[in-house]
Amino acid sequence: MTLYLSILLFAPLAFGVLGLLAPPRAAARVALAGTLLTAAYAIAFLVDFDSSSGALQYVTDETWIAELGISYKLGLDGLNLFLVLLAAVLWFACTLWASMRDYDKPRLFFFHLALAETAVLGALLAQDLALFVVFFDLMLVPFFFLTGIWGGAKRVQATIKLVIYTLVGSLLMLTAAVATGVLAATGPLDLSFAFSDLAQRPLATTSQYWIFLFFAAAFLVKMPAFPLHGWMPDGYRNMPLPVLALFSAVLSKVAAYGFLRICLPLFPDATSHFQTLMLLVALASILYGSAMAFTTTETRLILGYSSVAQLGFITLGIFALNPEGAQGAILQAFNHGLVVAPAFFIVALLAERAGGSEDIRDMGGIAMRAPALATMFLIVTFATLAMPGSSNFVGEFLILLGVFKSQMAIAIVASTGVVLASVYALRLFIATMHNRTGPAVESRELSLRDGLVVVPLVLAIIAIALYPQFALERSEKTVAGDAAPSALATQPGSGP
Amino acid sequence: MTIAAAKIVGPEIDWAGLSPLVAVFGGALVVLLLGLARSRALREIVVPALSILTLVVAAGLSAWQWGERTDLIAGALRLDELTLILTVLFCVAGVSAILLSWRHVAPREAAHGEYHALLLTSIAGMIVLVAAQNLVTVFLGLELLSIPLYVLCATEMRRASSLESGLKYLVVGSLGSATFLYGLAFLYGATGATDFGDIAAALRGGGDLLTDPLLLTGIGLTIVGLAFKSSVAPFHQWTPDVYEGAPTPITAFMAVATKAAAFGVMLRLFDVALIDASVDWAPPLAVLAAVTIVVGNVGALGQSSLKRLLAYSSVAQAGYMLAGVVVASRLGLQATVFYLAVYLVMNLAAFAVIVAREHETPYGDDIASLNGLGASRPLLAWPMTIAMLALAGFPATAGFIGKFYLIDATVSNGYTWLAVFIVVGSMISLAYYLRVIAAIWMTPDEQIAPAALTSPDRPVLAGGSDEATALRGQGEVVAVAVVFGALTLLLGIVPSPLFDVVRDAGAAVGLL
Amino acid sequence: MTSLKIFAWLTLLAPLAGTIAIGLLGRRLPGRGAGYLGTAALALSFASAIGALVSLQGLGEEERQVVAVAWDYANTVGVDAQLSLLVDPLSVFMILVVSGVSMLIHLYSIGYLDSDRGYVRFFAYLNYFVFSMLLLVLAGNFLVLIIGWAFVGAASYMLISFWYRRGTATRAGIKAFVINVLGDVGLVLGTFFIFKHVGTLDLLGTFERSKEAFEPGNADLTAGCILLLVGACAKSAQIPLHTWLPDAMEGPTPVSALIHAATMVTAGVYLVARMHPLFELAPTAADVGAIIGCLTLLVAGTIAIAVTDLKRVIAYSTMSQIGYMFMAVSAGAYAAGLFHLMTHAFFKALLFMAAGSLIAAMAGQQDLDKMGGFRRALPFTYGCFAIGGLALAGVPPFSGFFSKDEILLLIGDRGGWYWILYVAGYVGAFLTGIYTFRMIFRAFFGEPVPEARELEQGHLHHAEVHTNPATGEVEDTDVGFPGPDHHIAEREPSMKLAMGTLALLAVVGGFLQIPKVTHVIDHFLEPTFHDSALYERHPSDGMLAFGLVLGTVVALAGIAIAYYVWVANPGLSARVRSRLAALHTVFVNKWFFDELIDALVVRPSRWFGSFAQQTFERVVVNGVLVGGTTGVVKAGSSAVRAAQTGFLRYYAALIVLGMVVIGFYFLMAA
Amino acid sequence: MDIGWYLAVSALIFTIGAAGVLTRRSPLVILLCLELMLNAANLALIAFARMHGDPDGQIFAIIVMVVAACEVTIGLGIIVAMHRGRLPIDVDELRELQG
Repeated sequence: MTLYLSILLFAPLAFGVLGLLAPPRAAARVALAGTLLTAAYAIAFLVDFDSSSGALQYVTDETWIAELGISYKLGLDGLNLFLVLLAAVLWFACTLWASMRDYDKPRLFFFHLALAETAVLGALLAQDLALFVVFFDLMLVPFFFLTGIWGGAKRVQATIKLVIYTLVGSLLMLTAAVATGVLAATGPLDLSFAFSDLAQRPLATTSQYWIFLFFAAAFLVKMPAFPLHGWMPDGYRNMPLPVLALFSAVLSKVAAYGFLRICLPLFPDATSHFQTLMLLVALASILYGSAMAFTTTETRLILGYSSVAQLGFITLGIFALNPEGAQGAILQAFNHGLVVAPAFFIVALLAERAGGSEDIRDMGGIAMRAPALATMFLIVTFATLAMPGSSNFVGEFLILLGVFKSQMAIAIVASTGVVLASVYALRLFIATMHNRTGPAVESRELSLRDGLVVVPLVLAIIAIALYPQFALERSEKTVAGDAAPSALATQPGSGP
Repeated sequence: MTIAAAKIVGPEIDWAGLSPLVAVFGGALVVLLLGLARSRALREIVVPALSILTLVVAAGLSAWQWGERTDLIAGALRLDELTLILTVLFCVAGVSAILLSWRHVAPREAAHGEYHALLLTSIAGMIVLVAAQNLVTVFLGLELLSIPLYVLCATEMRRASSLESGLKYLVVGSLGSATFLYGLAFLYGATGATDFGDIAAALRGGGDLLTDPLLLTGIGLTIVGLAFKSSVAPFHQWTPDVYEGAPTPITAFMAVATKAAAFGVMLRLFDVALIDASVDWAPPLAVLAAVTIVVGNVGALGQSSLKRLLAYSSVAQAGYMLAGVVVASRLGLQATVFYLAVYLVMNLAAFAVIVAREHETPYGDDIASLNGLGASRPLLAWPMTIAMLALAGFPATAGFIGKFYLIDATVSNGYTWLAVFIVVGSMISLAYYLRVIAAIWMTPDEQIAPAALTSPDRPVLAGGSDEATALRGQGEVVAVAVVFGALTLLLGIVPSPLFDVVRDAGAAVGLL
Repeated sequence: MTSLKIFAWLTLLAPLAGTIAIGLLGRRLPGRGAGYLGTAALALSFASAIGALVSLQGLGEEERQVVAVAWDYANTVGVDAQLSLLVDPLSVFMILVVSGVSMLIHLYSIGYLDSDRGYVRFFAYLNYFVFSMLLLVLAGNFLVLIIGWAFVGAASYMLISFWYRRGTATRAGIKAFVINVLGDVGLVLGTFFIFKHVGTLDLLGTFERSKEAFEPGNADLTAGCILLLVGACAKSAQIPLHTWLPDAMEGPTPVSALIHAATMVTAGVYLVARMHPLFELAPTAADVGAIIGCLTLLVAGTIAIAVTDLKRVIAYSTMSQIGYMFMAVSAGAYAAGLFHLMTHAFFKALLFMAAGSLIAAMAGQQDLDKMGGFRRALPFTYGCFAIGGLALAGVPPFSGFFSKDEILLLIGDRGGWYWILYVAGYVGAFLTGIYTFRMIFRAFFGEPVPEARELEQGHLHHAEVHTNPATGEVEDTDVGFPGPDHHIAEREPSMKLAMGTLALLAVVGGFLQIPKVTHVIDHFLEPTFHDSALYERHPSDGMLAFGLVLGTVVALAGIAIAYYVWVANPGLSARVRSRLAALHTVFVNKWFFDELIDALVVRPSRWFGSFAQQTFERVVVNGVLVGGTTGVVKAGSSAVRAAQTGFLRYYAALIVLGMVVIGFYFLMAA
Repeated sequence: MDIGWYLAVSALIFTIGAAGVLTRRSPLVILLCLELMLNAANLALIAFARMHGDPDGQIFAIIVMVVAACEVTIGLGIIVAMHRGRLPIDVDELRELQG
């Protein structure tokens, strides 16, 4: 019974509200302070975290709505530790980025940004199904406004498309969640949505099936996964950059995390029943995303579709249904977030240098006058294509190993995704940094202001690449220990 | 046969129990008389103030009566938490309606006295309706509720559409009432009782009575009548027209109060009198609910008039709440009542904003009147936004909890498919609720030339005659918007108080 | 033991330190500072490699396999990936060759790239490459091996597209990188197959457990080994994954010398040798490797005769020589294969360096048809080229002679169908003789071309407009082409020194392993291959003698033919070409491998991409999934609103209708 | 006498009323038809009261009459207002509100 996580959860929102009251000029600074504090606090958790236990830590458990059996239960364990860290850190980075550019109605902007962070952290920390649903849907509200108000040219349609798409999933999830609680309850009085209780009350297999599918729909849309990515192109085109970086880096991971946290433990039968289906969806996402990524010429979409492919890998790992896959998925979720955010920043910088155009055909040859920027981008690129030596590779290695153990054929097909990744990633790098200088391009070196955001992230990439064990050993107990989701244990050929 | 027995015993009347009703009726009379006064101040300030006072008193008295569960007037009325909470809801709706019409043109045109007296009478009718546990009182309450509303719809006599809505409401409404009455007659015929308790008793016994065509036809016609009042598809069609035509404060009042009353009586009628016949009425009601959800949400798409949009949305919401009735369980009843309260809060916030904008812009209730609201009038923008998010069922708003509760009720009584319908409906509803929000925050406000405010070709729905445009600085309207907006948020985060109240109501009716 | 580990780490980390140092403060270094710094780092690396050699020899025979662990890299849920080095004779042999040759090539580059604007970047990359290569050969763990494997690929990419304003360079770069990633994937999947059974990623552990984990000819093991071969082929440019190597000649010449001749491309050979316990358990896979090697050496040889781009000729000869090594290690002639690896590193690096000097004299022109008569203009270069050529052709007593003949000898000794390989090997040797001296005769003999004349007057020819020899497009002069002026061995002491040293090694390198006389390599590598069944073999003296004679004859015959065709009577080649037009087309078009791969892989994936882009996304994702649903909803909406006519009586009618329907339902229920 | 006859008659009246509401365009006539429908219900009520032999039904009927009167009054009031407002006294002309 502690307050720590509540503080972590609501610190951003508190500062956001503070920012609303502050004078417009100060809003950015207030928000920045908030995110910085949160990030620092999250790192403190990382340090203090006890990696020898797979159980929940820093648990907060209060009754919220007794009548509906909804409890305010937060907890931290190997599954969400690094995603929380990722969210906190990237929110700081993006707020920093945003604070050095000017948006009109800054107070509102940073308020929504802060609200979004609280929502995301809530979804990651929630240990109660209903609470998770609440935060998962709440995430959408600030992003709706952030995109709709400060977005690009066709922002309104894009936003509405995005929200409807994702909320359709969320509402299905709402039904499924309620059904889970109600069907699991032995009577109207002992209704409970806490994961711990639900795990004790397995559902009938038949009801597991449709409930699982509802959840899957919600998560796959959010990721997005093929073929539910219809909102992605417009959404990515129109989001303001820091928002886009966050959406692609963090929100997609919340969806992947949902599978690990909810579907595997609560619906083990359905999970193993639909394993092949999910693996095939993931495979399709990988191949389709990669194919799109090396044909489109819009930088944002190249990264967008590459994320589709990457998320496909993460899903693949989750549904390998063995510890290797799960470990890989968790690590990869963290890596991808850490990599895609700076990628978006750099792409934005390139667009600034290419006369505002975000099309690779208008770019090129920037490396000459901007060697530092080029180096940063090269590292990010190699990490994106999961070159061995990057932590992304370790993630994909474990993922593929896990899938290889459970379904060899799929693993072999999926591995072509690695090759395709090298094609689109290098294509992006060469088209922007190398070749002849684009028509409207004037090469400038990475400015100190932008370096402040990009360089630390790149250093973080290098650090985790040198010592991925740091992440792996903290999630191992939760994934492989006795607290592991039952679906992981049930699989043949899992673990040593 | 003793002397004592021969002595006539008049029904002993529990005045304390009746006090809210009495208060409202009394208030109505006083207001009506005051309306005749010569001094303008007296008419335009004191009368509304007095009506508000009346309602506040009534609400206070109901709160005072909380926990009482007795029959009134020889069992004609039932005093319990269900009655009381709904009474409070009516009073709240009434107060806000009066506040919204404070500077509105409607009361001016149909003298303040009458306007407010009618409003109060209608509220009294609602109280009677939801308290009624006797077929006679049910019908009486229904008419007492409806007739004043017919008039109120038509109070903007200079505006054709107002009159039109009045007449339409009258005709279609009477048709509904007639049907309802006919149904009641059959119920009486089948069971030989008008008292809910006796009807229930009759049904509890007879197995073959449950398949008696007389009874079933009765139930069917009753359902039609109530469906009409609560604008359930396919009996909803008066709703958009009347809502759009009526003066906006009255629309707001109808939207929230009439619906609450209709569902109140439905709950009592179906969950008390006809509970044992639920096998008969539950399936068709479920179908109606599903149809209503779809029709309402689909109809609201692409509406440019906000009042019309909300009308359709209210149809959809009726469908959601009907699902709570269908399940015929205490959980369902509680969910319905809970949603009624939430629904009232959400809609009042929205309508307040519409009223305000009707005064401020030449667009009337057109969605364009909200353009750029976020920048120019945050105090109006936020409540509207919150209301829309709540109606769409976003979390951290009351709407989310309400839907959660309803789905909970439906699923736990084996109506999962109905829950899915609710969800699908909400998905469709996003399209139009988000449109409103987009207009508020994401559409720039193209500057209105001051000339436009008085231009002759101004839409006739622009909130009445020219003095309407003269009205500025409408503090009370903004206040209503802000209060209910905040309440929407508050109930979304700490709903427990409301839950407690609702639980008492459920316990009062006492099924399961 | 500890000293050995320290030396190993030092060898590995010196180049990395060099990279970082150059990368960070390279621009502040005066003049050629970056070059000297890089070379110094390599010298340190080489020195510590020798240190490692010494302290390794200090250990007893059986304990010459030392594992040095830095830290747990990814050690979780049964995957024991540590950052570990395996120091044994094989890896020490490799680091000696790699660091040694690299050092000389750095030295050469100091002069050669002097005037290039990318000078600093070049040395940063080059050091990084050496680090990667050393990591590859020192890896003690599959994961680390894969990392090194991919790092060299990345380094090679960066250096191939070093002049990144050249479209040809960037295209070649991405081609090389993608094919190498394909190899990485093969390596990873192969690892999976093996890991599945042995349950460890540690190399020594794998080898130990493989004995009981696999019965000979186990299907999974064979699959795994073949996948490892995929990786090896991609890296070593063996058929069918060789097409990147010729294009890789877009990189600066020292890069071609270092990466695409001496070191990286031999990684595949190293891999097979390293994995010999597995391959000996999966003979099928080993035979596949041998056949691939054999095919490659023939195909490459034939192409080398036809193409006219100087560097590409050398590149194809590299392919062909690696074919020999591949064949050797797959057939169990490990020591011979590695011996050839070493000698080849010497003379092929030398050839490239000489070629670089020659190309510099031609102002970037690489076409043999435009060269000629440089014998007097570039005497030193000519000398080096000749020595390299003789070694390559396998003329005694040059190094190539001994290594190549030992390979063929041992293969022949396997008997059975290996005789085919044996014969093919000598055919290849014959081709080698021809194409090698074709180069030499056409470049250095005959009528001096204008550039040569100019040089004889002591003036170095400069092109007035710099164009990309591949496409003829004008170079982007602010960056990204070999530099405004260029450097030849005759005028650059550093280049002279490097080339001289290598020439010496190319001459004497062979003496380490003279049949019946010296067996240095054999004995040195013995501990690594102690568990090999094929290592110790003693072919009959008769066969040995026959082989030596045959090798000499074949080589000289090749040279003679080359002389007859290109020096004795010029113009003959044209007639031969017209006579064998069909054959020539096949050779000069590289057996149409590029076209084949283009048709089988590139086109389909492009098509799929554009299909997804243009058609699928629009029709299905946005059309059916989005448009469909919204369409239905919209239709419903218009229907509902159409029903809302405003006719009062219409509403009444609907109400009555509904009433009737419901009443009817209830009557039915009754 | 069988209750059925009473019900038959009341049903007939109810139907006539409904038909009138549907067919006639003058609001006045429509109001009359609505009256018919209410009275049909009254007839049924009284018949049932007679059948069950308890007075509730009759009381009900009387109350209904009162209510009916109110309805008509209101209706007439609105029609007068429309007449004043120069609006057509024809329900088919009232189509400003639709869609």
